Amino acid sequence: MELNGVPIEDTYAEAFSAIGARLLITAENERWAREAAASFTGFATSVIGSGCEAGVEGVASETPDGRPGVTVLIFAMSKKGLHEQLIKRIGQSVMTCPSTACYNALAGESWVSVGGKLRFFGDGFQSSKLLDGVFNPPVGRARRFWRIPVMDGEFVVEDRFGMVKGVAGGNFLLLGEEPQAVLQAAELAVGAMRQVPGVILPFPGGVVRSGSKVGSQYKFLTASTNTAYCPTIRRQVESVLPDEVRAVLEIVIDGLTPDGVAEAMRVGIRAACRPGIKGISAGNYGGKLGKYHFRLHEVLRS
Amino acid sequence: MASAIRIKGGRVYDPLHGLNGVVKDLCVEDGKIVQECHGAAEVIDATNLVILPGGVDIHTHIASPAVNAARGLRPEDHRLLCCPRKPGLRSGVGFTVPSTFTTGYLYAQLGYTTVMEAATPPIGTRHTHEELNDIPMVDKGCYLLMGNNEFILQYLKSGDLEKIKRYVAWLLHSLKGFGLKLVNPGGVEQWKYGKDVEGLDEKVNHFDVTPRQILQALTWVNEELGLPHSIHIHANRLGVPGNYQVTLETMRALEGKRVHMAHVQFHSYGGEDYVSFTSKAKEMADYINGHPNVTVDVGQVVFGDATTITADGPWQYRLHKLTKNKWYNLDVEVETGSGIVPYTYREKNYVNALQWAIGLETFLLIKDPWRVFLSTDHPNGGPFLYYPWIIKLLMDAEFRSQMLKRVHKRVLSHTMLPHLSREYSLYEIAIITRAGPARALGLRNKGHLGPGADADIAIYVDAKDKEEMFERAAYVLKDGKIVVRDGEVVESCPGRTIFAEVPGDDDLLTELRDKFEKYYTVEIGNFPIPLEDLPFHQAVPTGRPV
Amino acid sequence: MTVAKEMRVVKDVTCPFCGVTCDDLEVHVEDGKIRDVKNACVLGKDTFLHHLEGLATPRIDGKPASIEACIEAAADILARAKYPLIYGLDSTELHAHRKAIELADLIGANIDHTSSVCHAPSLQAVQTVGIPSCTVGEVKNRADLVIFWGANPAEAHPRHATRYSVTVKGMFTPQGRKDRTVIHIDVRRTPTSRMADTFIQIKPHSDYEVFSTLTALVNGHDLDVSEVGGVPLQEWRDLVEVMKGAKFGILYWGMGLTMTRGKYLNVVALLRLCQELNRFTKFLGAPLRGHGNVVGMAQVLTWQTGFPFAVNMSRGYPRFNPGEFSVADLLGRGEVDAALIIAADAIGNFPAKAAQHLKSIPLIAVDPKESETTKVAQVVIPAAQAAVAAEGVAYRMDHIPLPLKKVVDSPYPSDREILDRIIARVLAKRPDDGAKRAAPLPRG
Amino acid sequence: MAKSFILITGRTTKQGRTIHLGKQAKDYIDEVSALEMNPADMEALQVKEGDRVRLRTDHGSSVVRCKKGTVPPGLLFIAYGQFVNALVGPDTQGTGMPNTKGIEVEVEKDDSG
Amino acid sequence: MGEIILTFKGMGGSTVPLEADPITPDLLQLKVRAEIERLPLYHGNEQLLLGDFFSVKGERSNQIRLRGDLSQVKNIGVGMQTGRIVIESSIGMHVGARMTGGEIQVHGNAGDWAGAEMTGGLLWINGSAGNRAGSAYRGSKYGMRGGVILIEGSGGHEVGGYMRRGLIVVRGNLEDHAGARMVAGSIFVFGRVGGRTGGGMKRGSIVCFNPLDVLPTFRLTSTYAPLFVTIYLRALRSRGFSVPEIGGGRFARYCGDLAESGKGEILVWQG
Repeated sequence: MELNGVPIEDTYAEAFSAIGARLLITAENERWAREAAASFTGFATSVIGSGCEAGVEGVASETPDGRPGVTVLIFAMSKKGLHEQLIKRIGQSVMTCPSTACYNALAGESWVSVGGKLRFFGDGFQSSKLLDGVFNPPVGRARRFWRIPVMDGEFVVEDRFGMVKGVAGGNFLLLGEEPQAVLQAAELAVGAMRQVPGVILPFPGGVVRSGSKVGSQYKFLTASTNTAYCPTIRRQVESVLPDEVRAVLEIVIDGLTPDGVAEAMRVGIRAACRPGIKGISAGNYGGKLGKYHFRLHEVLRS
Repeated sequence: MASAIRIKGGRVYDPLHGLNGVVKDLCVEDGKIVQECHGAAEVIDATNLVILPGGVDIHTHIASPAVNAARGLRPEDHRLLCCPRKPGLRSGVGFTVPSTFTTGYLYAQLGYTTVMEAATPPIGTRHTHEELNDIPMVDKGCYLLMGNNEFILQYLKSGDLEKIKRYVAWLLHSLKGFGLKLVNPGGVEQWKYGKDVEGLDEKVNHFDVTPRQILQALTWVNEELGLPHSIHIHANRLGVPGNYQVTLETMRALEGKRVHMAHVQFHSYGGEDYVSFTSKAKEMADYINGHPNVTVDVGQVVFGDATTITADGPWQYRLHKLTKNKWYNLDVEVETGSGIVPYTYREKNYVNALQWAIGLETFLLIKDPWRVFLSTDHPNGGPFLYYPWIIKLLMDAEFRSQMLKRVHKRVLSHTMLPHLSREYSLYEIAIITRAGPARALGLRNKGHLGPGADADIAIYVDAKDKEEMFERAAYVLKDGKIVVRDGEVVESCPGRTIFAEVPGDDDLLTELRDKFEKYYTVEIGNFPIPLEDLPFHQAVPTGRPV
Repeated sequence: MTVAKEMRVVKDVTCPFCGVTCDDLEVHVEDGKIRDVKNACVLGKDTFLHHLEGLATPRIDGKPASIEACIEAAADILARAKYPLIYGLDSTELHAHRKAIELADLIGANIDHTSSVCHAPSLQAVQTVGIPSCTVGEVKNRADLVIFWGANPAEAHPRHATRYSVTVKGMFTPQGRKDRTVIHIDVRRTPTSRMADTFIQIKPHSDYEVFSTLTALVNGHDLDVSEVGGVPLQEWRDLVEVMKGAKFGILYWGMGLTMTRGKYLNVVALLRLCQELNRFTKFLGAPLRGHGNVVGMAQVLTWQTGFPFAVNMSRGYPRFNPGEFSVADLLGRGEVDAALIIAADAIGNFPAKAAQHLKSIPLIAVDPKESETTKVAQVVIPAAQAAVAAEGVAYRMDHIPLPLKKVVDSPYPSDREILDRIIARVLAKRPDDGAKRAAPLPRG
Repeated sequence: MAKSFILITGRTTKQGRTIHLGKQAKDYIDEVSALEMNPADMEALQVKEGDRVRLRTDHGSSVVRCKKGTVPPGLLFIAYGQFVNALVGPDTQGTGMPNTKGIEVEVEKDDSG
Repeated sequence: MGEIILTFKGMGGSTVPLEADPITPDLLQLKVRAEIERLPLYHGNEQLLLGDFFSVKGERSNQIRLRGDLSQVKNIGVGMQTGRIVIESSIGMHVGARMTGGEIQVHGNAGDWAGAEMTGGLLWINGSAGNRAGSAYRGSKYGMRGGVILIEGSGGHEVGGYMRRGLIVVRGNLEDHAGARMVAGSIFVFGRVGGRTGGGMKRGSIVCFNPLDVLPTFRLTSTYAPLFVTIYLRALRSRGFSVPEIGGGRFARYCGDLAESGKGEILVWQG
């Protein structure tokens, strides 16, 4: 299969299930909402090293308080892990950020108390407001907001955040001749993929260069650089790279649903297939890593 | 209409006569149990039914100024149980502090025929009797509050025990009291200036006497007067963690004397606060097992709403502070105090769950059923309506372990309850709810089914579920008349007010008149209650008890 | 020939006039007539001396009738009524209360009494937060600080001061008045102010604010205002110090709180103040209750039905809801279709609209004396006056019951007898169908 | 010329005594129809002791006689009785107790007779 | 499923209030017409049948519509759990009291104790409510413990008293003691409030859009724009309850009642 003359390898991206949540951060203006979101999603690239993966999903069109806001997705390997990350990151990155408020933006399959834990920062002067379910017609679920006194007024944070089983580690690889051209293609892909709701690209700028494989020669390391894709050691290892390929970049996608991830892959690959790209592949671990297999050909056909 | 009834073919449980489920006919004539009916008799076919003497409650709060204040305080409670009027019967309300008529009906439906109001202030006893007059279906009496009476404290200070005896006799005689009640002796007097006593040897403000002296003096008086019932004690430090030591000390201080310790569950606590709160039921039971002079009622806690009503004013203030619930207090001139705080016992609250377990431990660890009696200290530990539930807990170890799984989980590791496999038999239930309390009260015509006994009889359908069985008596006979059928009251009867027949002592009047003038606000002439005010009454003779 | 005059002195007589319920009266009776009353205040004295003045006569529709015919007519009205009211019961005694409630239970009536329009707000306040209180003897024996608030006992409860609260000597107050500080707080000076060491005049409708302020000060808060109720905050601070410094304080209140804006919530605020003061000292509160035996009626009603006033029996069991089943509301909304007024003058004491409704329905009045109510009642049944010509029990303002004596005879039956006879006649006229009507409200 | 006041009611010794004479008795009626007013207010209304004034509320009106009292300016006092009852509305705000004290009234001199 | 229409036939001139507690969707949805007509209603000390007072159309529905002048009819929807009642007139006391769910619409005024001690559901009154809407019955520790009461007209005294949770919104005015002794929850009043608003409150919020006399036991803490107010106003609009625009508005925050724990607040719009 080819797209714009770029061969698409008949392989699949192997992704695993992760627990995800969606936050809505509002602020006085979009800038401060983005500041909080940036801080919240900072150092949240890989569950392996960061404990969670997070990213800004987009700008919210409608917010509970009518102020500008951005939505953020965060994924972790367990409910417990996600709960801890939410408390830490909202506490350190949102509560601290001027004028912000933080809401749940997901009808979850299960729920964790976040505001209910952060409230103790109020040292007894916190209070809460329960918005009845009659204001939430389809679901009918009441929402509790905690009000924590802070130096610029009150930090409002929702009590409970919904969690769903999502997908992490959706990906594709861009193989190209010139590093600059591959990066350019990656940028175009990221730009397109960011329009897709329900997904995030957790790595810096949405792109990762240090693809990894399972295991290493060192006992203490469970993952190491993906030697088969590293052009500089092509002759020293069993490489999969054609000779003309001198740079590979990966785009990793986490999403609330497999469909969202597939959609993101589709628009991303389409945007990336341009001159200078010699092939599209995907991180495939032989089915050992995760239960989701996104076959590139199928993804592009649908 | 025949006044004779023959109850045929029932299984009779009459512990006083050693009858343990013997199938036997019972004959009733003119309100009494007789050997044999003379002439025609109505027949109750009691085949497959269980026959017990009418229940006797040795400690309950159903009529007194404080009980009525509690009723008035809690309209929200009454909305939980409405009892409609029926022809010949009166309407009323439940739940934790039922109205008077309803109190009588509800007790009767459970098969109870004798109940004792455990605390009345002397000056309010006219009120108590008027309420008792409006409690039908049961015989009833009241214990006069004495443990903080300032005249007694004054006499005690001057060492005049004989005066105390005469004064107590005058009070009992004038007010038609049945027994003597001590509540937090010395502590309630301290409460009049906002304090309490910590231990038995702390001096009471202004009076230079100690709780120990009060306990010993009044116990001596009780025995000297030969009252049918022993002294009835609500010990110091009720409800307070670590109070078991005061309770033990109280019993030791009265060693060898007849003594009834009320609602011991509330006095069997270890620990230093409500976090380190522990059970000392074992220590208490060990002492009681070794001292046949002591009887107790348990004051079992049941889960749900309760109304705490007690003369123990300082404790009630503490409870108000703990719960922030509404708080009623009435200090009574010269005599005593009282406090009321609504309370809810919760299964998942560690302290409440432990209180529940301590009560059951007390029942199960005291070996002699003749000395431990069923009570919830109604309505302090919960309403008397839950007696059947408690009986089930005692008779059914499986049910107990189910409950243990529901309550706060620390209870499992902090009490002996999971390891107590004892199950009460019907015979033992008949003792702790009938024969035992009747004997402790010195009521020779109550609590048994021998000839000469009052024909107060409760008949139940034997069910596997003992709660179901005891909730609604199949028949209740009061003074030989069928008043309950199939768990419903079918006829009202007034019941009698029982009091101790203590001779009057008018020689003390001159002195008392002066004291009244100085310290009371009523004329001494208006203090005594004439017998005519108790339209249905019965005097119980005093003398050396057997 | 002279016939020896019958002369008797009845001692320890209890006075029925107010809630002080003095029980030390000596009534001198000569030939069945009361000639003198010793120990009583003027109000009590007049109660006995004038007990024969303005007596009512038995009549139906304004025409003289026998008592028996009146009872029959009354029973007729009550047996037919769908939503009757039984009201009054202040100037009578315990056994009449019993019978009135029994009658209400039988006919499914609303039953209320004079408390409803005097201290019922105090009762509601107690139902809300409780009350720390005591019998009057405790005040006599211990109180070193006595506050009268919105009350005028000097005129309404004349012997309260001398028997219980101001000049009286007691166990720990051997010097009487010298051992006590007395404070009067009200919107106007009254004779009570003259008994007090200090009089604080506050603006009308500011009691609630003042109680709240005092409680906040007791709780250690400072406030942003400079005055409350027209009195500088500093004065309230000083008062708080006096209250906290007392060994045993008591706050007596009157209808200055219960009848004004805020009603029971004024008393709630007062009671919270008293409760909070117990963190520092012994501090109690009590309403100055009673015209007559209102306290007694509340007591009996409470033990028989669970509720102290405003009880509705129409569903076959007692229900309580002030504002719904209270007399002023039942009449003001024109709901009840017949009324039995006993031992009180409803029409003489009610707001015009409520009185108007009473005049428009079948009305039975049982009273020793003529009143605005007897004037218009369809059936008037004169009764022997309780505490003078009928015995029984009355309750003092602190819930202590005292025996009432029959001092002289009356040609008329007592309230309890009249009610008992009405009950018998109603039973003869309609089936006792209590159970049929009953359907308890859902639990919750 | 009408002026607004706050009217309070209460017991007086005399009302308590004369009530035993019956509610038709002159002494009783005299007592419960006597309106205490601050002298300064009387001056402002141009009324003297014994003059008749009309009290008016949303619920009714009464004519009573004025007398000098110790009440503060703006406040009026009258003993319980039929004259004040006519001014009281039946609304109890769900408490059972009508506004019997602290009633806002309009007062004007009554020259009708 | 259709709806059940109950048309009130009047009470023959009687002024005795009618108690109609069986009229709840929970009960009526299980009944056919003949059964509905035989449900007991209580008129004074008489027990009569629903059919004596109402003509019945429809059956087995949890949607009930009531027609006729019902201002003397009490206890409609007491304790209801599900379904919907539409009342096309004014209604007597206790409408929706102790309700736990479902919805009641009143196209008229409601008597006292509307929604008293309710724990859930929506009570929407197009006209005015009486005293103690959403409050407690005497003696109860708590009033309303959940749910929403929307009042387009005014309310009487002690609205929201003893409130423990939930929301009351009043477009008109309130009399004295709004939110008396409330423990938590929110009250929004767009008109004026009477005296002693929030007296004895422990926690909770009373949001006033007009100036008021704040009790001396409340202290001004700050003036700010509380986000939760915006959240609530937007939620109200989304449910079709029109409320004023207050874009950029600030509120003075008074904490109190210091006679109690003092953790409640009155927010007063400053424009």
